[in-house]
Amino acid sequence: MIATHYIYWLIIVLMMSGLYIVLSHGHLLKKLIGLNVFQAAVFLLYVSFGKVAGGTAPIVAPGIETYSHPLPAVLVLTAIVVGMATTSLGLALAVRIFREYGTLEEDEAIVAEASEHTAA
Amino acid sequence: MTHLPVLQVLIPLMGAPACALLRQRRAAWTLFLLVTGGALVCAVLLVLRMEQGSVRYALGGWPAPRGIEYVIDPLNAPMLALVSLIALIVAVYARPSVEAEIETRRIPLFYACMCLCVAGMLGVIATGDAFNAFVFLEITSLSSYALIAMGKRRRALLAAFRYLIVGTIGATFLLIGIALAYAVTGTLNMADLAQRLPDVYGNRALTAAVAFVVVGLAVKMALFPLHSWLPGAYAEAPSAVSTLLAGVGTKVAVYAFLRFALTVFGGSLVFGLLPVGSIGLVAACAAMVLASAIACFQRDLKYLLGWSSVAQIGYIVAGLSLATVDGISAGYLHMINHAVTKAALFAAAGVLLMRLGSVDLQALAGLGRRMPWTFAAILLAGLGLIGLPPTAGFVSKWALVLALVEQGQWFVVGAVLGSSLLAVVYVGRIVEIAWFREPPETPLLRPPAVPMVAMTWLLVLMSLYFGLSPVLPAALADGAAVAVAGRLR
Amino acid sequence: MTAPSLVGSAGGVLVLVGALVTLSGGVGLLRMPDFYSRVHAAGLTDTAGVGLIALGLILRAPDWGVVVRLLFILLFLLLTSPTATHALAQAARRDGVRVWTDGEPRR
Amino acid sequence: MTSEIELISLVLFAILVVTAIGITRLRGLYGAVMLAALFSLVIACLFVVLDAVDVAFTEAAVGAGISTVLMLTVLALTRAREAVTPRRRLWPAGIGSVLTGGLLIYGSQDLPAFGARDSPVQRHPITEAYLLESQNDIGVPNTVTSVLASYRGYDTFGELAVIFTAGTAVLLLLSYVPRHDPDFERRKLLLADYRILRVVSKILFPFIFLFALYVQFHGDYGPGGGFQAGVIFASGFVLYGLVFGIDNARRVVPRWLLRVLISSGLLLYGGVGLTSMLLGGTFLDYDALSPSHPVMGQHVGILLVELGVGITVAGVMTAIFFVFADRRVLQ
Amino acid sequence: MTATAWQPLLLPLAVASPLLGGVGVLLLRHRPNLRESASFAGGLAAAVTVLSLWAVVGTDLRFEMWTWLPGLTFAFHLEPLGLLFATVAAVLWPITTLFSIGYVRANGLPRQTSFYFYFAVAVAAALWIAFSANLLTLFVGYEVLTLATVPLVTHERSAAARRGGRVYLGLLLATSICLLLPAIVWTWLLTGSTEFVPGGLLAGHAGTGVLAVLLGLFVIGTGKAALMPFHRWLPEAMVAPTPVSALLHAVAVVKAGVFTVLKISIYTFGLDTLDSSGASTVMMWTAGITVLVAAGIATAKDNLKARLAYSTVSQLAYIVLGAMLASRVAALGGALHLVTHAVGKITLFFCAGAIYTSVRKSRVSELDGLGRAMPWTFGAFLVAALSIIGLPPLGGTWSKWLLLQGTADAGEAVMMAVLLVGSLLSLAYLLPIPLRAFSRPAPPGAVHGEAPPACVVPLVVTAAACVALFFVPDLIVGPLGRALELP
Amino acid sequence: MLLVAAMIGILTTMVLALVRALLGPTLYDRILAVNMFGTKTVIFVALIGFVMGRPQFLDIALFYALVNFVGTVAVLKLSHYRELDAVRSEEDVR
Repeated sequence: MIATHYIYWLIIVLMMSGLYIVLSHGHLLKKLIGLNVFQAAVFLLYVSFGKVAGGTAPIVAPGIETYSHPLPAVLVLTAIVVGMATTSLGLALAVRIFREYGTLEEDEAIVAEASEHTAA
Repeated sequence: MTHLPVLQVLIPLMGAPACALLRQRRAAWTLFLLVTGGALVCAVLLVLRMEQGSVRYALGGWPAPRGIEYVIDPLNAPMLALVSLIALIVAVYARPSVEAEIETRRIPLFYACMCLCVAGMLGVIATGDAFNAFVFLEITSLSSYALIAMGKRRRALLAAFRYLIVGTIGATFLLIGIALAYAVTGTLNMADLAQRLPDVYGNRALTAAVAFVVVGLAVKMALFPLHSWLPGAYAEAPSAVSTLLAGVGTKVAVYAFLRFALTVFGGSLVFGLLPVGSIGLVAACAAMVLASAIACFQRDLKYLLGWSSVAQIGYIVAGLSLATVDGISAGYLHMINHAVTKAALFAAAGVLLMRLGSVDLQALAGLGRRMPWTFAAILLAGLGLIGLPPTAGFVSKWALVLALVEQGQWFVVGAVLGSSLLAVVYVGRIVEIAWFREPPETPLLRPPAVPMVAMTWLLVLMSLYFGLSPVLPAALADGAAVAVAGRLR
Repeated sequence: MTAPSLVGSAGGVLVLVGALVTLSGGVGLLRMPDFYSRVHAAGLTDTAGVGLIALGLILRAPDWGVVVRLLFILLFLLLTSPTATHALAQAARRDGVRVWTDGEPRR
Repeated sequence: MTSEIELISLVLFAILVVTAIGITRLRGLYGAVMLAALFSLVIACLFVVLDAVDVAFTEAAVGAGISTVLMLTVLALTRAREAVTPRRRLWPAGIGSVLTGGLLIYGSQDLPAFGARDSPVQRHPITEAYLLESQNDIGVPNTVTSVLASYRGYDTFGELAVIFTAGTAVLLLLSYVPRHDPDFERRKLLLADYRILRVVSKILFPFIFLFALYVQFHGDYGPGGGFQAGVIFASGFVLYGLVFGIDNARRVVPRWLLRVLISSGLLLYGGVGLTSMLLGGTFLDYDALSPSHPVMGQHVGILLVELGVGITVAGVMTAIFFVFADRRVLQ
Repeated sequence: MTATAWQPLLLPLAVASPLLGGVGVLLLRHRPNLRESASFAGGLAAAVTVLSLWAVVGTDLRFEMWTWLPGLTFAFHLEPLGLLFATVAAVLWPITTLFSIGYVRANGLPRQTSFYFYFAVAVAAALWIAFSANLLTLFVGYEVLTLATVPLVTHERSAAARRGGRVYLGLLLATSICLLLPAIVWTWLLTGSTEFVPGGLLAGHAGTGVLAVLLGLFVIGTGKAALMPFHRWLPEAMVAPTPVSALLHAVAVVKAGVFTVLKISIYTFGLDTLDSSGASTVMMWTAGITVLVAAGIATAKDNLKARLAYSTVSQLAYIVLGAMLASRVAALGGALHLVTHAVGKITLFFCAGAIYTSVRKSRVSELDGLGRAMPWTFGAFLVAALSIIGLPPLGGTWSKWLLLQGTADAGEAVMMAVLLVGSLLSLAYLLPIPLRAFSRPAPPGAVHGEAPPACVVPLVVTAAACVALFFVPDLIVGPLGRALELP
Repeated sequence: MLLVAAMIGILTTMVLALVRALLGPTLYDRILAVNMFGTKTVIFVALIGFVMGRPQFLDIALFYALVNFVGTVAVLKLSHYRELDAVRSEEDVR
């Protein structure tokens, strides 16, 4: 079990740390970094399903018999791009939020909003 | 005709880059209108085609497990029509509303994002491939993050960012779920998955896969307690966007849940071996009661409606969680009816926002008399939320209670009814403030925009029509439920 | 390993030497007392290590395409690595990162 | 997997975990962003070890390249330090991640052994179809490209739409924002003073663009393709903007051109699909492009759609960087 | 008798005529005289249509509107009990309109257009309920009636009116949604139908336990019947203008409630089923307790309208009791009491309104000596009060008599005692009012006269009707008795 | 085997660079360490291509080199304007 599955568990540990960063930090940029870490670990999980022991990259060449599976790689390519799109959108939002609130800390922004609300 | 399934998605999707190239706001709007109109035509034709059986469309010409396919069956054809219809109505509604709320130079890009949002939803609904569903779900999500952030107040940005984080975590959970299912079967095609999965029932990886898919979609559909993003996001979004999203945004995730739970994993796993049904019922009860209760205490009309949406998702999930033909039919029916009703309410809120500059409940005091049409619309749609005859809400509540009683879920029936009572309270609050307070002397900001009021009323009348003569939506919902009847338990 | 064994093992040795040079750079990066001395360690060994390794790999390259790519990598790294370290050091000096003198605590 | 490679990947994993911990602990955000870039690079190395070279390429381009540059730009616009994370946030976060991890570990026990040849993934008929039949159907050695651009070409179409969405959304959010922040005015272009950097960069540009073209058109035979090429193109412009200032870069690639590029790539991709529809196939059925010689049609189709991907990606990445940097960071 | 082709159309016509009147009200909102004429004409048309239906009461008239869901149809059906209720509502409405013209104008009520409009909608809803052929149709009308009367209850727009409106809406909707709707759904599940069937739909479909629970759901769920503990809305709703209280809270709304209870007992459960299963015992006791407690509260109330409201609660419980005794005679008595109490109580409310219009007094203790100044009003009050108490020669006599017979029939001695004690209590809370007005001396300096004729004429008419009902009970309950197969 | 030994050496260097990146203390130390780390990954990828018998993957290595350079320039360009005092004097690890 350990010998055949430890890679998954390492990936899972990475995922957990990514998720922990997203959830625990109040800074918007840190959240996005955490999201990237989390997603990168998920991508690793995908790719690990395609790997064949002793295989190589699925670029067909003479003399090579064993290839790893190309499909997970394709899926991950798409997913990476989706993740990047999310990150850049999140960053754009972060820039706007900093403009409006003068901070990127979620807690501070919420406090600012609440105090404005009670003042008004 | 053979290309209808792909045209359904392609028309709005290709409309987006075209919109982005335009510089005239009216030109972009016209394009958006045409695109949604085209989508509706496709959807209606597809619904009509359903009489001859399901339609499969192999994209790229590669047969199913190798390539991606679109599968249109009675389960998703009505959803396509619903999304297209609401989108078309929103398109007509959007012109004055967007011109009032969005900077002129951004309008073409705004409509491009709207196109993408619609295209993404249609793509999720039409696809027969698990991973493709994820991709299109993300198109919808990304565009809606941006659209929500276009709201007038700065809180819109925070709401959009929160939605972005939560939504992405949800999407990643879905991704993990798909990965695990892939790992134990080696395929992504839904039909192929459905065929291979029963061999590995009991596999713990598959159990985890179900859990991740369900949790991921629960986030996207804002099921209690993963709903935190919804009220802010819907309330702060520009009127046209909140109308579209409140109408069909979460419904797409609900549909995806249905699709994954029943046709991919199979009801015997999800609702039989795993306790998803009971968990769904508990979450639904909590959503119905708690979210309705919270809605009663809101100070802002759009937040109130947002919380009400969380509650209404509870109704839908309650029906689906029963995993009986009647339950699914009831949930599906409520999906249709609530889409129309809630879109009407957000549309009316948009009219108010445009004319008053605020939808704070206190700002509505006494306006029922000065804006009779808008408030009558709110009242009628509000009755739909409560579920009183003769609105559409009554029909679905009837069907839902019936399905629940049939299964002896008295506790859930109690929650449904309790939630309706809370709906009486929050709708009653609006009515009381609008009609039983002294109207202010201040003049209104703008004259009413005819397309906005007209579309609001169109939605209200649809909700009334579906209430008086629910034959069409009921037939569609029954068709959908019957289509998955073989895979329930 | 398609290359003839003698050339191949010579290449291997070169690569190993390069790796050792790089390793020394790493140790330097960690152990040196201040920023400027670390730049020194990193910058020098980087270039030398990359050069040796690329050279070693060229000796083991199965075809010309690989050789050309390796040469490009070498060229690229030779251009950019010193530039980067140089710009870095200059930026640090502008910002007023102080130079360590003997007897001060390590930073 | 041979034991030394196993050892290598273990070390890489260790580095990843340490980096992740570093990211949480570091409150200076420049450091955190750089660690994130480092994380991404190491992940990319792992992808190489796991035989997913195209993924490694992309991950490096996205994680270590574009995302890092964008994050740094954002940092330059905002504050560089993070407040101390309040304790009340830690517990729910910990519980959430432990639950997620626990569920995954529970599920992972029944996953097929890592690297097994008889796992469901490897046994499924499409494996053979993708690896062997594709050589006859499509004739492209890099099966990742065949799957990406032909078998699952529609996914890639969706992916391109996602990029397009990101570009549109960022432009929607950030362009046309009135700039009146006096804080940005005092910035001076300091980096251009580094004469060496300027000279070296100038030497590099042609190589970068050449490399981009190579990656674009060599994607059939090796790692790479439209997306990676697009990113390389964009990184060329990014480098230009960084070294010579954003206004100069804007002169090279004006705003309208970017907008046209962003849209035209997606339109090209969709256009290929529509053409194949008009020629009697289904959407994106490249066989229809050359009915007499399907493999030819596949080649043409893949080439065109990869081009579409490259154009849009280059446009979007450049545009996003420009609107971020346009806020007087780089004057 | 078989129906001709056009006869079924009378049913929707009866429902539509008040609505048409309401539309006329809206259209003529700028011409007060014409507006009131439209309202009156609508009422008259409804009354005539309903009365004409008595000619065909034995006919199987059925009008199907549309199929809502498979197996669920919106339809009207003519049967004696429904016609009885329809007649009460339709005939008393024009009279009330007349009264309200006088009341509204004399008191300068604001927003008269919406007042008349919602009035018309409420009556239409009551007729809808009366003619409903099944539970579903009835439920729709029931909810519409609730909603249409809320604007009337809150007509004053004061804080008290808003609070009253909230309680009114909350209680009525709560009971109907939480109890009545599930009961209907359950019935549908048990039988596959919601139609009203002579002899009882549920007969043979459920055991005693289920029947008892269902009956509880139905009877308590019909919040309009004001059974304790869900009676609070009725006194709260007394903040409404008096004509509203008169028609809606003496006739349309509350009678819609007890009518629903009667109809469900007779046609959904079937009296025989109830009798043989004993499912109604609990509800019978509830009704009995309500009779006594509400009467007791009424005795203690000083506010005239509040006293009348608790009197209504008590009298409604008589009718529910009639249904719950599961005896045909009692059910017939309940049906008759529905009529006699309606006529009597509307008279009392008219009187209260006339008193308020004339002297602005709303407390019982303030009425000393008014009898001489307002002889017609207090005369009518006395007649109506005696009718409700059940003394001959007034209409109430027969209904109480039949109810007493019913208790004997059912062998419920305790309930008989309850009825008698309830009547005694009603003596105690109703009679002092006119006695006080006639016998006590007026406070010095008070100079009054009668209310305007538009107020006085209706109340005299209804008081006369109280007397008339004593002489023609068979005319009213004859068809129903035949339907219930009474000798 | 020699190549594998070399890879171990490269990996060790990476670890050392990582430690430096974590320790700081100044921002420039971090940049330097990350830059050096980047160069090491270039070598790593080049080597692993050879170890696994697919040396065609050098494209990736070349690309890593490019990314590394652009990244370093970006950090330099975008970092040293703001809050310098904060960055310089930070006691970074909580």
